[in-house]
Amino acid sequence: MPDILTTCVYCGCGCGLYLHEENGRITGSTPSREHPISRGNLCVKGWHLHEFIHSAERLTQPLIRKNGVLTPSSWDEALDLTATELLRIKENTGDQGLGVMASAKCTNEENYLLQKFTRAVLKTNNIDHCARL
Amino acid sequence: MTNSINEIENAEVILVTGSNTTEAHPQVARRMFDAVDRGAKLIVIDPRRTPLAAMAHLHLPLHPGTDIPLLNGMMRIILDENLIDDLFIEMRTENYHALRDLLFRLDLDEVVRITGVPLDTISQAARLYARTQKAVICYCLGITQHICGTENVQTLANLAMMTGHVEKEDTGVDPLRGQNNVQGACDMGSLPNVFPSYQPVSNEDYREKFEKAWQTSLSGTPGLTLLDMTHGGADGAIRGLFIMGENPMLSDPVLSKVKETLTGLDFLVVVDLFMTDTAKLAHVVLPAASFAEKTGTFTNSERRVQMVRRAIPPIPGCKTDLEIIMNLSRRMGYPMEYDSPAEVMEEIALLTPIYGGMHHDRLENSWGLQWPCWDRQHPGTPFLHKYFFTRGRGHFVPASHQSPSEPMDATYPFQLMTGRIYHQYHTGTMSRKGTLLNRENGEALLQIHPDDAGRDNIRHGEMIILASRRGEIRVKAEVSDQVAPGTLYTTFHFSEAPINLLTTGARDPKANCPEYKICAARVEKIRQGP
Amino acid sequence: MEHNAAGLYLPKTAKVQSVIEENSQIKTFALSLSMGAQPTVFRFQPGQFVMVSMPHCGEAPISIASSNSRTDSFDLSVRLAGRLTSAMHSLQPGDSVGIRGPFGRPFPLDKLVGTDLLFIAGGIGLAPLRSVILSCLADPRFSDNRITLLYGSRSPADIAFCTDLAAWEKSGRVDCHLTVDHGTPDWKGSVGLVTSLLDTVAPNPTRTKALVCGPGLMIRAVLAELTCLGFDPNDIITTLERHMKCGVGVCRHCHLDDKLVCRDGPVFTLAELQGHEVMELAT
Amino acid sequence: MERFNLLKKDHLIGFLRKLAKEYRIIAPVKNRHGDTLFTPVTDLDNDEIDLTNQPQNSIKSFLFPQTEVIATYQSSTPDDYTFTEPEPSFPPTIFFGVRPCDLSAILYMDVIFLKGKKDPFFLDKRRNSLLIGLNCTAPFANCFCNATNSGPFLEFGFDLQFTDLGDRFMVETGRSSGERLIEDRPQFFTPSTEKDSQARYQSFLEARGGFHRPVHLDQTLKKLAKGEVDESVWSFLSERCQDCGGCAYVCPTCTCFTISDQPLSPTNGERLRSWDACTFSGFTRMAGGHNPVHRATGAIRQRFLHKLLYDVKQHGRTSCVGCGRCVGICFGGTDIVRFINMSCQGELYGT
Repeated sequence: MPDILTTCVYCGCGCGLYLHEENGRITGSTPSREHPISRGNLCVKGWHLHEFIHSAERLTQPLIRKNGVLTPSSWDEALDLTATELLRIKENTGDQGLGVMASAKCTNEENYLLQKFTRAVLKTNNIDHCARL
Repeated sequence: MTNSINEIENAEVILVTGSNTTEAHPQVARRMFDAVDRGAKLIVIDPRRTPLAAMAHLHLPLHPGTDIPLLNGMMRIILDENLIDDLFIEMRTENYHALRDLLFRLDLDEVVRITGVPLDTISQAARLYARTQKAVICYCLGITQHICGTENVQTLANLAMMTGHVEKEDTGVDPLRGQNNVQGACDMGSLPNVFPSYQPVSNEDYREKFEKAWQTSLSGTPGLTLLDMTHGGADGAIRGLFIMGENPMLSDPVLSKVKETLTGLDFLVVVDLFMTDTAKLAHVVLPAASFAEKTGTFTNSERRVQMVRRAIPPIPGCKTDLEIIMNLSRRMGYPMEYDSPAEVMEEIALLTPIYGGMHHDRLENSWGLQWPCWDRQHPGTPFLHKYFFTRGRGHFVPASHQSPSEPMDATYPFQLMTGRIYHQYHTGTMSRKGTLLNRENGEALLQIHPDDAGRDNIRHGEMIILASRRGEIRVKAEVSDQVAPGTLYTTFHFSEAPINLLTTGARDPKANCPEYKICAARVEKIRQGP
Repeated sequence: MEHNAAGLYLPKTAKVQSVIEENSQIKTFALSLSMGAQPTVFRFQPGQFVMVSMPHCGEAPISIASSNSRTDSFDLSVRLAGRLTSAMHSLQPGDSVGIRGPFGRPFPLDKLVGTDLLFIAGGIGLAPLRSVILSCLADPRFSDNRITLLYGSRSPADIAFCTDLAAWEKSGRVDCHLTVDHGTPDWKGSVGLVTSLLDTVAPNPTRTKALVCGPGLMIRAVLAELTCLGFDPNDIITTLERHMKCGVGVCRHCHLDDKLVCRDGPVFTLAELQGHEVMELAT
Repeated sequence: MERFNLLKKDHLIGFLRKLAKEYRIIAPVKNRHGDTLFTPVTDLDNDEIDLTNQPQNSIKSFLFPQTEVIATYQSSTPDDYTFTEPEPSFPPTIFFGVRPCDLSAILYMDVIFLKGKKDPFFLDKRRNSLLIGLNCTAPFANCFCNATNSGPFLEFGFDLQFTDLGDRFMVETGRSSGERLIEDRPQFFTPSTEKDSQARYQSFLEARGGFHRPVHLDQTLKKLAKGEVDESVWSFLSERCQDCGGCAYVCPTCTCFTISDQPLSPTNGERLRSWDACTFSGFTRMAGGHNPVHRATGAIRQRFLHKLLYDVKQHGRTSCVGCGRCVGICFGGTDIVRFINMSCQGELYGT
């Protein structure tokens, strides 16, 4: 598998770097030389960007709080519950009772879709992210 | 940023203020070093002697929160020595007289007293900046995270406009954006008052446009800001929160208040890669895919929209945020079906004028495009404000000094500043999983000046108590003359030392940005034994 | 290139035979490499170290503290310092650890035959010297050597290896002198730095070899004092502690200018260290 | 006159296609983004083998990868803790288009990993690798292998070595393993003539005269050996070093590594070896927090002295091969060329 060019997530500089994949695992990062920002080098965070991807601490199943404890569940159960609860609160509170926090670490497409979801589905403009933090 | 990152290396004078560039924006710092090697002069305004300040030609170590009087002082000297750009002011700006009136009333002795910077240094900086042709100002959260953040930025703009240092290549005022896609999240309308491309929700025409596109009715009432939501949820009106990839339980000020708010909700959903402090409070936690497992775009600090490419399929059990949102909206009776992120981008291009020419196929075969990019033929915009300001003429908004929100007193005699360090990123959920990054810098350190440390007999490397009027944490002391006597500095990356238990909830009323850079604090030794 | 190189980085499993709590910070573990039920022979020389693995904690170098005459098991004395050593402190008899080694250049025992031996240790630094002392006591070549030990601890409660000290004292073979930095009301021994004991024992620099191990500051003070007393730099032998990863002279974490402590040390004479920027020698 | 083989450029792909039946081919490939990297060639018809730009990675990334598993461990109870060495998985590989600097770097790595206790992971890869070199006829902007004696042409270390003679390559044989590559595929080769040898020598002369950067390595080596490098050089470098580790990571001879455990579950995990850099302060920091190497004075010095002084003492050569990869990418503008020239000229701000 050839190296895959992508964009670093560790700051606003936006370096171009290649992820090295082996047997389904990302084993390294290397800067793009031609990329206008990275120009052949990355900072220490970029060089070690791949390290968290396969961390054993990654969440790998949805969790639902049952009797006060977060308990593994299926995706369907978690999504159904989320949809039901959001709808219930929306019905009870109108456009005031729900809020959404988007993320400066998510992609543009995800942010776009999340604000569309907020405005078109939840019917509220209560959406923000930590732009100022 | 109005300029591109690469323009910085061509500048002749670089004024850096409120930015620890070498640690927070290494690639920008790299351009600054290059510029210095080519003969550029570097001016750093920072209360701390940061690595960049240490190698600067001029370092102005001002007292925290005194940016406005310092910059006004520089402008007064520029005015007195007639180093202003009359032609630029005449042709391109308005309201200059208001600034001039303010500057004429300014007492430079008072400036020296407030800022703690010698007049001679201020004059040198003023002359250096004003006399050059190509001058760039880079600023970051050290400017904005104050109750007068908006005024700080306006004052920087005043300085740049009065000397004509805008609207040109290699010259301008550049805010460095902290997080990787903070620019994009704003552009995409993840804000309470605007649709994508900063089109106000309160404006009927824009609302109609989005209602037509999305085929549904939309609210015209601006929503709540982040701090409104996490600090009391607008007095309890908020009953449910959906949090995607954020960790307010570490990143937001006055964490006790955030915790009270989040635990008081009827329903909290957190979508994240890891079990964050916020996720621990959730009713439902959904495991998301990381950047390596999805395709999309990020917009960097210089407005460059570039591809993020999927290198591996999502880790078994995880879903991309797009899938999660589509799944939810389908269940909630408003199906949003997109075959690919590229299809989402096509809709973005349709509704977001500054992204009008952004399509994945174009981005795929380039190093990205800088907005505004109006249509498919548009090459993108490396620097903004080339011929005219977005709002027409540049408007001078003079400002005067505002004291920080929280005064020091005998109990809390220190000014505590917070910021970032090189090896960690934001709340550390990702960077702290990296073994090497964590080895290099794996715990919170509180910088304290040797004089202050000596007075309290605090040793380098000792765990001490750091307290503010809102709480206390334990943190390791780093005795360092990077900070001035009477000031402290630490970071917010570490959940073991959640500094935002201490920071103040005061914020800039215009931008809603919390005053992370100053709160009153005290330190004390941990008493041994019972 | 044809040699089979497998196993260079592959730890073997060792079983904890016994645990001795030396003080609140130090425990001594007797370990034996196990191949099925029979313990495997483990040979080493005093001064050498092993790389110890604990689950999810990686590896750390730990010097061997037992006599080289014992080959069915070996001792490691471990002071609480980081994640791995904390994990070790919860080990019980029967538990497993990973072991690679022994590695490193040992103390030059052959060159010590026939001289007076002066051991100077601070805290956990007694561990590698204990290995030398025990090896000498078990080796007939050393039956005539005069052996003196100067041992400094932070406080009476911090004195480690009490059983050994008592046994050595009792046997009359080792002249033990103890000191503590901070005394307590019931402490009758001497108080002060370990260097102060040098005046008491007044070693003869021409026929004595000094073996020194302890914290950096202590080594620094002792080496300076010994030099003042007229010891030849070749007769002052110390062992250095460094961060290590491979243990076999490749990864370079333990660099000391052009030397690697894991390969060229950890045992060095003062003569070998002079001219290098060594923390333990810095003035 | 010594006879060599000639391979027409038109037949290069054909030759590689035959080799690809038995070997994985790793060559400099220019990807669609315009970057040239050593990459496994998967599609000889469409992958653009780029012999005109320097690959930005060296083949170190394959022989000593950024991360590799050196053991797996499992421990379900405290009395059970066992390790397993991974099965070797490096397929027979031909590295094609390896330039003299990178070839020299491999010879250096052979010394580090295979002299004395043999590193099993490097050995496995090295054993399964054949090296087809490519002499440099036009040095790149940052190259200085002339100063480090590792180019632009190389006399040994390769299995085969190609020299570009316009429409054809002259092919030299370095080892019997290389000889066999030709013998088994004789149809691609014709014998060289005296004219070809002259052309090769001419191109060597041109290459030798084609370096763009004056690098005064000899003078610096003398000064280093005598300990005459000014202290201000070290403080200048350490003030500017921004701790990215990039110089070590792009360097074809930097072989420092760290070992760490990556848990896969509560009961098992992998032991990883990954690249490390001697300039990082955590490189030498001990468990209790104490660091015997002062970052400002010790770590940066170690990087340059190791390459230019200690390796000369120990192995009789510098471990800088003059590939120039670290030049121009340093965040603080303090690469090895700047160091070398600063040390002998005693001048801080000149390059």
